[in-house]
Amino acid sequence: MSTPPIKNQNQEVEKSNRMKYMLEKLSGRLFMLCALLSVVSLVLIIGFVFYKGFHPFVTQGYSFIDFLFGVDWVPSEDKFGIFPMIVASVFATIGALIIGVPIALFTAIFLAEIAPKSLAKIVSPAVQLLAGIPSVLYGVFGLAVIVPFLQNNLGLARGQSLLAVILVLAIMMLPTVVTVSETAIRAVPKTYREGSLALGVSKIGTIFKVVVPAAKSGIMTAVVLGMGRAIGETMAVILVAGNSLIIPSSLTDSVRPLTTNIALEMGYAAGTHQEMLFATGIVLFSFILLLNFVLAKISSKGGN
Amino acid sequence: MRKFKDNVLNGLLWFSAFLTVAVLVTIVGYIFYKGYRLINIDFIFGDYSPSGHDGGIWPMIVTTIYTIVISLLIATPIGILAAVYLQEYAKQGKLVRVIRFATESLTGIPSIIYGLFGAVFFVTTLKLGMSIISASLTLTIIVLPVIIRTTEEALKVVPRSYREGSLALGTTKLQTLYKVILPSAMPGILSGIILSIGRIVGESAAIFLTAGTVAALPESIFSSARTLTVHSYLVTQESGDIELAAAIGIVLIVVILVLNFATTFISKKLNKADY
Amino acid sequence: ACGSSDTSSENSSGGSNYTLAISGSTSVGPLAEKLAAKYEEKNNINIEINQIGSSAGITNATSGVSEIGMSSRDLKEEEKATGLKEHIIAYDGIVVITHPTNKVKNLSTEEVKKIFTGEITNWKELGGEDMEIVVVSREDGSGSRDAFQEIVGYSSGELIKNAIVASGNGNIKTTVATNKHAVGFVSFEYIDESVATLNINGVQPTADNVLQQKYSLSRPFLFVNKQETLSEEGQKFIDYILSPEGQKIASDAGVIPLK
Amino acid sequence: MNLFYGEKQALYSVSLDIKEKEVTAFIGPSGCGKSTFLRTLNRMNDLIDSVKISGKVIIDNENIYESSDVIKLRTKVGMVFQKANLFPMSIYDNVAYGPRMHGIKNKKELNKIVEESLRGAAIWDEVKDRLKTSALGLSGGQQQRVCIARAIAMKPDVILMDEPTSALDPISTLKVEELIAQMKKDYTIIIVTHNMQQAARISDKTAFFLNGEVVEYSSTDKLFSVPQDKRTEDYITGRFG
Amino acid sequence: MNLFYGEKQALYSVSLDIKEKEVTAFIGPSGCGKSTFLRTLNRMNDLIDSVKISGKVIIDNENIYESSDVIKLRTKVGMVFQKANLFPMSIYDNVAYGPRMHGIKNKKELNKIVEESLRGAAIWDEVKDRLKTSALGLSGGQQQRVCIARAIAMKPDVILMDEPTSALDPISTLKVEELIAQMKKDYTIIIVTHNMQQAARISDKTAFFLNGEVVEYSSTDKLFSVPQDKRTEDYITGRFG
Ligand SMILES: Nc1ncnc2c1ncn2[C@@H]1O[C@H](COP(=O)(O)OP(=O)(O)OP(=O)(O)O)[C@@H](O)[C@H]1O
Ligand SMILES: Nc1ncnc2c1ncn2[C@@H]1O[C@H](COP(=O)(O)OP(=O)(O)OP(=O)(O)O)[C@@H](O)[C@H]1O
Ligand SMILES: [Mg+2]
Ligand SMILES: [Mg+2]
Ligand SMILES: O=P([O-])([O-])[O-]
Repeated sequence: MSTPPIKNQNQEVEKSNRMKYMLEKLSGRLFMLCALLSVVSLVLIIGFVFYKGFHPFVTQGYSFIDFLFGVDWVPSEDKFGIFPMIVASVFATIGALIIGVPIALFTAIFLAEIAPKSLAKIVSPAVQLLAGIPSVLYGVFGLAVIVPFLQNNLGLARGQSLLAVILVLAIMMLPTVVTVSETAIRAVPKTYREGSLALGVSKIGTIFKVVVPAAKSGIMTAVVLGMGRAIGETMAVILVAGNSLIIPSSLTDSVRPLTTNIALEMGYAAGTHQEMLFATGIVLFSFILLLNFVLAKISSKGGN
Repeated sequence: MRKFKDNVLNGLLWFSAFLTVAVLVTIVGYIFYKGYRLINIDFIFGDYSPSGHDGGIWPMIVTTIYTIVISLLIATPIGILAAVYLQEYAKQGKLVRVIRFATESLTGIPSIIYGLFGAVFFVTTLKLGMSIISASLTLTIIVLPVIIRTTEEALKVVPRSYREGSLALGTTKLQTLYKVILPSAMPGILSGIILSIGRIVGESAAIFLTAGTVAALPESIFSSARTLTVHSYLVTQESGDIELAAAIGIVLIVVILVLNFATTFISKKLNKADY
Repeated sequence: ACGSSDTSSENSSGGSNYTLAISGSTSVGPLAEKLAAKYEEKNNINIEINQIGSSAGITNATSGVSEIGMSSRDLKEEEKATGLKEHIIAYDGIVVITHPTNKVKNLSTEEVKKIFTGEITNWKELGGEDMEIVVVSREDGSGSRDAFQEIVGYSSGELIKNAIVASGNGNIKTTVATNKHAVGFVSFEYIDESVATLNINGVQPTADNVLQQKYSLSRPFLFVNKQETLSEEGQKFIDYILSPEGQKIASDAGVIPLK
Repeated sequence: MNLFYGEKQALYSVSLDIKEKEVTAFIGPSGCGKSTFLRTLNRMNDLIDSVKISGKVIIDNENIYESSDVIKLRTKVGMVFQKANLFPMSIYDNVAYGPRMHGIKNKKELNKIVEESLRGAAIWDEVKDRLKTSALGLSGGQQQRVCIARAIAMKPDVILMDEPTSALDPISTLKVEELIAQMKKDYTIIIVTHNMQQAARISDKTAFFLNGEVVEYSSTDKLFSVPQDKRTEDYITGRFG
Repeated sequence: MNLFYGEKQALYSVSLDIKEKEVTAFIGPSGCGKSTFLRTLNRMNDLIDSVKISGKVIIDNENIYESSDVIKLRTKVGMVFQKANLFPMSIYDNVAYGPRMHGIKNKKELNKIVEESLRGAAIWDEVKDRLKTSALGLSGGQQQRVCIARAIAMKPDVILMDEPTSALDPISTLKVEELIAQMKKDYTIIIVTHNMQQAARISDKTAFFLNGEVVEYSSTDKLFSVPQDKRTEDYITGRFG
């Protein structure tokens, strides 16, 4: 081989290599900084929301217990109790799960196991697409269709109710729960199905006794994600909840969940009132963090 | 007995799937049915009018585009580099776990909390005011985890052999990264970006509290302004005009639809790139 | 890069394209938008109007986030104490509305109070059908709500607990228009045939009756500002509103002009 | 019997007559259609959309492709797969799974079936103390034998085995082979294997597959000692494959 | 040279002296550490976090684990992997990749390097008309030769090959073997192979690895005809592995 140009300029090469190592180091640092940015964001968010939210309890002598368990929310009279809202959020979420999860799960099973391929190929992406529709539109639909429907057909005095919230949330979490659990079900190894079918077990039997249990952790993830969506949803709920300040005793009561309390009054609030809305945010935040924690637990279990 | 149970369950499966599809079709159908009459050129490109019904939504479209462009301009490079760090540079350890936890937690935070944060941090503390830039920065944080995650997934499927092949030729990690790894991960990264656009377009609570509701063509990124989704919310809220809200909804759904097709198209291309 | 390009654009236009930031009441908002639209046609100015509620508008004006705040209620003592200057730009009536099918057409102030505080819970007691009354109120912090409560004579804490709370006049109108049990209150501007308006103490809610002080449910629409932060352009806009031309626009918009 | 995957033909007029209570082995190079044929015997190929089959499989005087009762067929014809595919449940639940799904609820009866089956699969002693623990914690060889137990818990007539030992170490393989030898007196066993020694050791009859055809089918002794077909001879002497 | 994957030791005091311009083959059963050792020679193991290495590798009088210039090392020591790992670019771009990354921009010069390298890898004639088409459209054997071309485009002194033919059909294997024989006059070649015949055919020296140790290292003729160690003998006569 003729004199190779690469080896020729040995010294220069070494110099340029040193440059390269420098660049390597620098870029590595830069990349790390970028990655740390999400940590910074999270810390900032937690920091600011908690700082603002705890302010009245730390410096102004409001009692956090009264805040959590108080039943009166009259900002203009300095009464800040969010117990009705906590109850509303919890009920709304549970209700939405009770209605939404079975339907979503059955739909996912249907799409993954039963539906003819051609059908599943149309329906699955369509359902996914719906996960992307702005939640406001679900609210518009709820306000314009579900609320009057409940009013007229159940003979309610007000259609804005816990039930309306539950229905809207159940609908909204369908796409998420369907899509995630469908993926989980599809990921169950074919060998499980074959093993069961080879024992002369029917297809449906196989699905419910082997496939779904095997996809358990994925399905749980789906449920927790759906739950997160339900607890955190704001703009759709605000339109159908009625936002009354009562502890709901029936499905037909109108309610004010935590999220809507913030969105409803944030614009109008100042001073302690505003800080109390941040405190509401803290409570909401804690619910979500708890859920995330549960989710992390589930997925680490699923990994094993 | 088993047969009977099977049949019942089978029936339930069909019924649930039917219900899901029916509900979702109803919603989309309703929005189109209510809103299609208002859709025309003047509506899309016309200026907002305070008297409502006869005005257009051009200022909101512009604002929406602003927020998309600015948020992505910031979030995309940061997100990609962060993913590169996590996948290619970081040694698995505490730091990575902390970063992962943070990213995952950010994904789960409801947008109203982002709104609260944006309102005190960007709007008040950084004195950016209610403005497109405040909203865009808030949105940046919202989509950052989305981009990080999808990019990480895309990087994961780049075969190890590409990295080895390149490094074995005496190239640096950086060279390998931008000549070999990033190009092969590009389709995956793109679909992450499109996903983020969807998220930005659909967001309301966080924007509402950080950009305000000014219904005029924004002068600059420091102007307060109103996005399409916020507009659709306010129209429902303030004037109770369902038809108008639905018409805006149609525009939003079409945008989401187009984005979805783009994602599918790109991921199809991804598969081709493998061969 | 973004910042620098912005300042340069401001410089190049020599400050002639001034941005005037206004925020506050959702009741005043629509009127302000209409006024601004007309004013912008003739002047090289850009007016930003954020409808975020009276209290927030007042806070913004105090803190300087907005040059002008819009309020649909009088300033409270502590708000006045911060040195805010107020300009009444028009008057507005608050109308009690029901579903068009509701037979009750007149209420006394006392009855309105009893309805909103939950002492009267059935339309039957007011001579209407035997059905529950559903109270619809604005949210805490709203100027309309403050003014309404003050005139009728009850406090936020007394509001019946199961009242539907809606943010924004439009939302109240839609809620009342679609619920035959409902009663609510909105600003004059929002009235149309989808809801029925009630007489209060036998007086019709009209502009004339407000001007003659026969109709009690009224309040001023205010622009508020800090003297030191109000720009020349801001002052000009306020002057425009107070001019006959501005007042004509107000009257066309359905609110009550100053004279 | 002809079988197509979509356009591609995988079996060409395969025709075999399999004796009861014997071990029949299928051998042949990879991709020649052994598994495919085995899976026609309990209609496992039904699961694959693209499969098209012409011909018949007669078990107990009945063409299984005419009768529509796949469940009955699969109850009668058990199957053990190449890779142990236990369900993520306890050992007990795995073995009891089939009987339970066929309506047996009685605890005692189930206990009996589970014990018998595990004994039948020569694994009872190794697992009797941990029946309630997850089956996935067992070693590969143990899992494969639990799979066999699971299959015999259904009291099938025929057991199909698709390379049941190819994923196992030599010792586990030996155990499973011993088991097959024992089981032969109760069941008709058909086994696919890559390992000619194994076929020679355990089977009564052997069929040699090549490219979707049965080249030779005769008693194992004969096939390995005096192969009739040149290709068989080439294969068993290791000249290709 | 000792090497650990985390806690697990994969190489035990391996010490070899490799001659220039010769072909050295590493043989041994699977998992014995051949690849691991090969990868220490261009510090490819640096990519794996858990790897810990003690000992030295001396090339051109320099301990490569002391010098920090990995780039230079890898330029000098080329590598060809078991599975062809061409980048998803055109054939031309694949071969030109290394030189380009080392700063060669001149079109003519690049053309020359690409042609020379492809000729050197005995694949020029087959691909010269489609240099601009995707490299992934080539057959496995062609891809592997382009990989070799890519390696020699860097004008390395040493070329490491990790089972370069194990994924190839016999004909492609033959071509690559011929190529290695040719290349020997210009490069020092170290090749890992599973195939003892191959080692015997192409190498000058052979090292036999077992469980992370070099059991025997001598000239290929000697190692295959009169192995010194009992274990080597067992292995090459096929008694285990
Ligand atoms: N699901 C399928 N779709 C299409 N072709 C298939 C499918 N399963 C198997 N084939 C093809 O059918 C032929 C026979 O496959 P089969 O699995 O029966 O071979 P085999 O003899 O069992 O091989 P092995 O010894 O590797 O298990 C092969 O060419 C295979 O590629
Ligand atoms: N990344 C890794 N992490 C942990 N252990 C590893 C890793 N790579 C290889 N090993 C282990 O190191 C030992 C030597 O592996 P190596 O790949 O060098 O073997 P080999 O001789 O090349 O085998 P083969 O012929 O199968 O390629 C094996 O026991 C292997 O399991
Ligand atoms: Mg097979
Ligand atoms: Mg190896
Ligand atoms: O929006 P308000 O006018 O009620 O403050």
